[in-house]
Amino acid sequence: MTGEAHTHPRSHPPVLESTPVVVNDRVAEGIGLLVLDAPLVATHVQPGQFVHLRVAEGTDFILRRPFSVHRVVGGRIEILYQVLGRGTRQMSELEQGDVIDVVGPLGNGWTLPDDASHALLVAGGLGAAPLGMWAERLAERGVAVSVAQGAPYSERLVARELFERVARRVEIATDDGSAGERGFVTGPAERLIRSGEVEVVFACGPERMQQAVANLAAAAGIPCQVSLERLMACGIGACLSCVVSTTEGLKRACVDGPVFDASTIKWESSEVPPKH
Amino acid sequence: MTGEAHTHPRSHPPVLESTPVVVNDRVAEGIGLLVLDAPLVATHVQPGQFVHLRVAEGTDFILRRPFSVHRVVGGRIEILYQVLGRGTRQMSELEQGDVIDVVGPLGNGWTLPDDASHALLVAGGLGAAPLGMWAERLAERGVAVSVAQGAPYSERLVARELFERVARRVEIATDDGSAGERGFVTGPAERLIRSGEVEVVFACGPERMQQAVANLAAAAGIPCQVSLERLMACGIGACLSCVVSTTEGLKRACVDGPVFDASTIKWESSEVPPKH
Amino acid sequence: MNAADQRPSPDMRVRLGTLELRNPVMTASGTFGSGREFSDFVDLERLGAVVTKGVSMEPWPGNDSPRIAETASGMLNSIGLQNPGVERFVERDLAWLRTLDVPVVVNVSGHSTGEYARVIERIEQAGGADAYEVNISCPNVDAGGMVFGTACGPASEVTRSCRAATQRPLIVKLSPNVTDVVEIAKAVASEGADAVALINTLLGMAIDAESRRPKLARVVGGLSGPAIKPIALRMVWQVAAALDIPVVGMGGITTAEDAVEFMLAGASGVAIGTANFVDPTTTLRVIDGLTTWCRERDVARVADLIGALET
Amino acid sequence: MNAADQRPSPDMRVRLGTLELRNPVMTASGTFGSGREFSDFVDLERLGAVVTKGVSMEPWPGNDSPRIAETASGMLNSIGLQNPGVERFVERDLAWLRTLDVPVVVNVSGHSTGEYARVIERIEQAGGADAYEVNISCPNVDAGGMVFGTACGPASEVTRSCRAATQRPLIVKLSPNVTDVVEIAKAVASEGADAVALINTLLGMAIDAESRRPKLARVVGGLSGPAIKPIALRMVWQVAAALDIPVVGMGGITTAEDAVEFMLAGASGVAIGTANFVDPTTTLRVIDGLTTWCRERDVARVADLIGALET
Ligand SMILES: Cc1cc2nc3c(=O)[nH]c(=O)nc-3n(C[C@H](O)[C@H](O)[C@H](O)COP(=O)(O)OP(=O)(O)OC[C@H]3O[C@@H](n4cnc5c(N)ncnc54)[C@H](O)[C@@H]3O)c2cc1C
Ligand SMILES: Cc1cc2nc3c(=O)[nH]c(=O)nc-3n(C[C@H](O)[C@H](O)[C@H](O)COP(=O)(O)OP(=O)(O)OC[C@H]3O[C@@H](n4cnc5c(N)ncnc54)[C@H](O)[C@@H]3O)c2cc1C
Ligand SMILES: Cc1cc2nc3c(=O)[nH]c(=O)nc-3n(C[C@H](O)[C@H](O)[C@H](O)COP(=O)(O)O)c2cc1C
Ligand SMILES: Cc1cc2nc3c(=O)[nH]c(=O)nc-3n(C[C@H](O)[C@H](O)[C@H](O)COP(=O)(O)O)c2cc1C
Ligand code: FES
Ligand code: FES
Repeated sequence: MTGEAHTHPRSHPPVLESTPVVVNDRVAEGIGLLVLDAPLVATHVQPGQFVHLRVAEGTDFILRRPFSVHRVVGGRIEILYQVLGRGTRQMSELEQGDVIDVVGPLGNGWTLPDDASHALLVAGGLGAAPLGMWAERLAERGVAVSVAQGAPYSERLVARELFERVARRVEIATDDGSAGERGFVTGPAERLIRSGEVEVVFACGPERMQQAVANLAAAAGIPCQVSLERLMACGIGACLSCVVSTTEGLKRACVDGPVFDASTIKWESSEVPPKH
Repeated sequence: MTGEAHTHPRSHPPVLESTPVVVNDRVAEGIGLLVLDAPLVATHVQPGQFVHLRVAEGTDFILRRPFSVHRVVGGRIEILYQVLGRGTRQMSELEQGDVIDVVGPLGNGWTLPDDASHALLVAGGLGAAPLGMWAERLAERGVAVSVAQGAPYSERLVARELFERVARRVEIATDDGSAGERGFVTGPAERLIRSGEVEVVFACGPERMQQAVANLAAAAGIPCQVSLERLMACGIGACLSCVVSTTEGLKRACVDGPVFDASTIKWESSEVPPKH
Repeated sequence: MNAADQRPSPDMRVRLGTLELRNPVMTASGTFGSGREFSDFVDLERLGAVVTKGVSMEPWPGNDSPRIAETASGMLNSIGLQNPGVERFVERDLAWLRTLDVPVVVNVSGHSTGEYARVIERIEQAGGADAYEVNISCPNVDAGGMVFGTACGPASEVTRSCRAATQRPLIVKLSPNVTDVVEIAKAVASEGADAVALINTLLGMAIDAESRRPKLARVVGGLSGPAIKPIALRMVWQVAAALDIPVVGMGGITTAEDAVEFMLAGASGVAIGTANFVDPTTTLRVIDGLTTWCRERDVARVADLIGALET
Repeated sequence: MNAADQRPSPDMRVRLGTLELRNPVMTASGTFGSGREFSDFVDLERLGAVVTKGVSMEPWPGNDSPRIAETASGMLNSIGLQNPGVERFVERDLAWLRTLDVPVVVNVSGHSTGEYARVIERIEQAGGADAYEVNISCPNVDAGGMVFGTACGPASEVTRSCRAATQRPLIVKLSPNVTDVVEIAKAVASEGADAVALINTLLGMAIDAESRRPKLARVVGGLSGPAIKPIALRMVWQVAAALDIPVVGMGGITTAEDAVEFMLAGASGVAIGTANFVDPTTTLRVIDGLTTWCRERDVARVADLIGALET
């Protein structure tokens, strides 16, 4: 079950697609939902993969920005994004009909160990984004899904409805206790892992949280996959800006990840610096 | 009559005004009319003065762009602009309600010699822009106005209606003969100057045209003012990027001009490089 | 953030040697005229200091036009130190500036070592400035300028002779067009410079593909603006780490956050240049922003930011 | 413009010494992997040449993360020449590239003069590359890299020993972090370099004001992208005017017009770096754009643009 999480079938090669904005809505304070008409990417993207967005066309230089595909609906892809800096601010100003260009699908997504019948998804903040499609897909395959979701406060529990729709159980923690229990998502995650019911864990969120979850899974002897964020220039494996230290050496988050078998990660490596 | 054209009353100091876009229309191939709600500038601007526009707010660095105020209507200023490069392309994308910031009014405008009762305005291409308000003002003051206007082709004769409304006579030349005579505006200008009727000439357009007109006026012994374009960074006299060689030494187009007594200009000085 | 407004105002004063500034925000020479040109937009008495356009002994005509070109996040200029000479400067500009309650730093140019010192002497005779900034780094003049700033020998020599000409604070403005800026900074410091200012512009060029001509009449010019900020920050950091004297940082500053970055890298003062052209009130915006920034983060003294980078 | 399409196709070939390229557009080392990474987007056989990521004798781990930071019209990187070493490069990357019909230029790194030459020798044993680009200008490694490229002595020495290791075209890649790039260019030319490539990145720095930390783990990194284009153009122009050997120009090229500007300044070939990250098809866009540009202006041979700037 261990090495296996790393053998991905060669996924569809990425394409460069010009995609019209279908919807760009504010779903919570500082969080937007961007829906792009991207039939090529939509057809091929696997849960946990990401796209590299050129958030502003035109004269001025801006690197692409990487975003997980949250869901696919028909030929459309949904992206949940948090407004942090220049790029995401520009994203928040996109209007229906604007056309932006997308490179994707990129990276390796989540993989289900053959024998697993009950999966735990641990989502911290926007870490819910890459888990949306995966929760749906697991449920479709008849895998039991439990979710531990955390956020600063209730409104920020993005994708909560999706999880509640497809999951057997959703346990919530918020920093201010405005929904679920007060505290971190590691609380419910720990209980669910210790319960002995879940057979595999998929985690995304702040790197420290992922590390904590990985440790819990390891202690419980169950496999765990995590989705790591790194600053990315090319997104296609060429520039080496996105390296992750693993027991197998330096790996590129964009092509060897972003989803990794947690047991291979050397957690001392530095993640994306925290945002103000 | 000579030194006098240079004694300008201290015009109103420039202000920084946030101005909503009221209209941004295409008036001809590659030419736009931008109307800004700019009550402060509108109140104080004199014919021939200009404004320095920040065509795009936001993250990216772009120098301001200088534009003559074509007309004032109530608290609004009108700008006629030709789309050439990055800045004017961004201008062409402004929409009603967008707010851009304006520094103005700037520079010295046109001045009427005391005894002049018949003025010739020579407008080459977008050189018509700074002459619009001036034609109106002269007509209001009871000065007879003749206009020689030139453009590549008929549709590009911007402000033609304005001139026809206020002027006693408008003579036209186009490169392709699609309106008026075929040829340069210097043709009609020469005839009008030679006619002996006009007592002062105000010219704006390509620098070579202005020079030719200045020579014709000088030969006819009548005063001539020209409005010179220079690359401008600050627009307020501080950076010395906009110098013009004159018989009185180097002058700054932004504060000592853009309108100059043509007899003081040393024409060998280099103008803005021609546009492709 | 409302709570922040109740907190005490931070102490915004900084020192450049014996020169005390009410805040760290100065103007960058050549981008602010003599200050008067900006007085419709900026209350000059709120500035840390006004740094004047470069002045030389005799009038200089500067270079041919075109003299500027816009580039990606920056601009090139080849003004070439056009100025009316020290006599006219003293009579017209300095006299006017002296009527204001703001430190005046006179930026000094020369074709020769001797000329720099003579300019300073002339100004001293006229009552002096609050400080002098010696420009050994202008890339836009053939004789003089950058040639003094790209090797230790000439840089030392100019500094020594200027030092002999005045007791007042002497700031030497360094060129970024060098292999080792620390070496030059050390050379001028050891000749008695009270502070160094950096960076001046980087030598660059722009071409109009269509006409096959350079965009500047002089072919090359100095690159400034946000494009050069990373290089400026790096040099400020290197020099501040290696020297004991204060550093004035500049290069692409347009926001209060930029100013904070330069101070963290080690700058005691910062100067606003090209950004004045985009927004003539930039200096005030940066002063206000810096004050708010400190207040919101309980930084009691802006000077506490100097060199506070955690590496 | 439709008429233009009827005109004959321009001859797009250029020469770098004995190396003939089907067009002037190359990839900039380190921004294009070994080419394979871009093969989903770019038909590599249409490129003038593929220039590989730098390769050293032994595997190099590169620097800590974060390794990049976005800046105004540019980016900083401190990748630090991470590479799996020449053995693995030869087996995996070079072998694959050799199956394609495109010139392969191997970018060579070293900690010592000797290491550069040994890398070349190893590749020669394996059948060789079409040319070597010797990187004496990486600002991202402590030993090696830029230290060889900022003084004439070490630059000459590395060139001499690489020259002894191969008969094939030798391109030396120069650092812009120097007072006088022409001097270094002359030094390497006199040791037998067949061409020079410039510019590598400018040493820069970025700071996160909030956390008071450098944005790069290594603190400093190399600045690339449109921000540096004016500096790159100036250096290409200076070097091309002073030397007889061909120049490969790079620094911020994103459009065909940029490429034309570099060629007018004197570049025989151009390389696309950072722009590949923004649009992975930039190389093809520039090739197509350059072809159209020449055709529309009746430039029969793209080589006619080289050094055709009118000053
Ligand atoms: C594989 C992957 C998937 C992601 N999925 C999502 C998602 O679904 N929703 C979401 O809101 N965010 C996601 N992120 C993070 C997102 O890419 C950043 O928040 C975003 O790039 C910030 O851009 P900015 O311009 O607003 O910030 P700025 O700080 O202005 O960006 C500056 C630079 O830093 C990079 N950067 C900043 N923060 C991050 C970060 N956390 N991770 C990677 N690069 C960063 C930017 O891409 C840019 O290059 C993902 C990141 C990765 C690597
Ligand atoms: C006093 C004055 C009044 C003007 N009035 C008008 C007007 O009413 N209508 C109009 O269409 N144009 C006018 N111009 C010219 C106008 O400023 C330029 O066409 C415009 O700045 C081009 O900007 P761009 O970004 O499209 O071109 P780009 O080539 O991308 O601009 C690059 C730089 O060159 C400058 N520039 C380019 N062309 C000119 C030029 N001809 N004059 C000055 N700077 C230039 C820009 O301001 C910018 O700094 C005036 C110029 C001046 C100096
Ligand atoms: C138009 C212009 C003129 C300048 N003139 C001078 C000068 O006379 N003396 C000087 O020391 N620096 C001069 N500089 C350099 C600036 O003072 C400053 O060092 C540089 O522009 C970097 O700062 P910035 O990026 O904020 O503009 C000039 C810069 C510009 C843009
Ligand atoms: C991420 C990255 C990695 C680079 N790695 C190398 C390298 O390994 N060897 C080298 O000679 N240059 C390297 N460079 C420099 C580029 O080849 C090029 O000289 C520089 O980036 C300027 O071009 P640009 O502005 O088009 O990117 C690298 C640049 C970047 C951005
Ligand atoms: S982002 Fe370039 S290698 Fe991963
Ligand atoms: S534009 Fe700055 S002085 Fe005229």
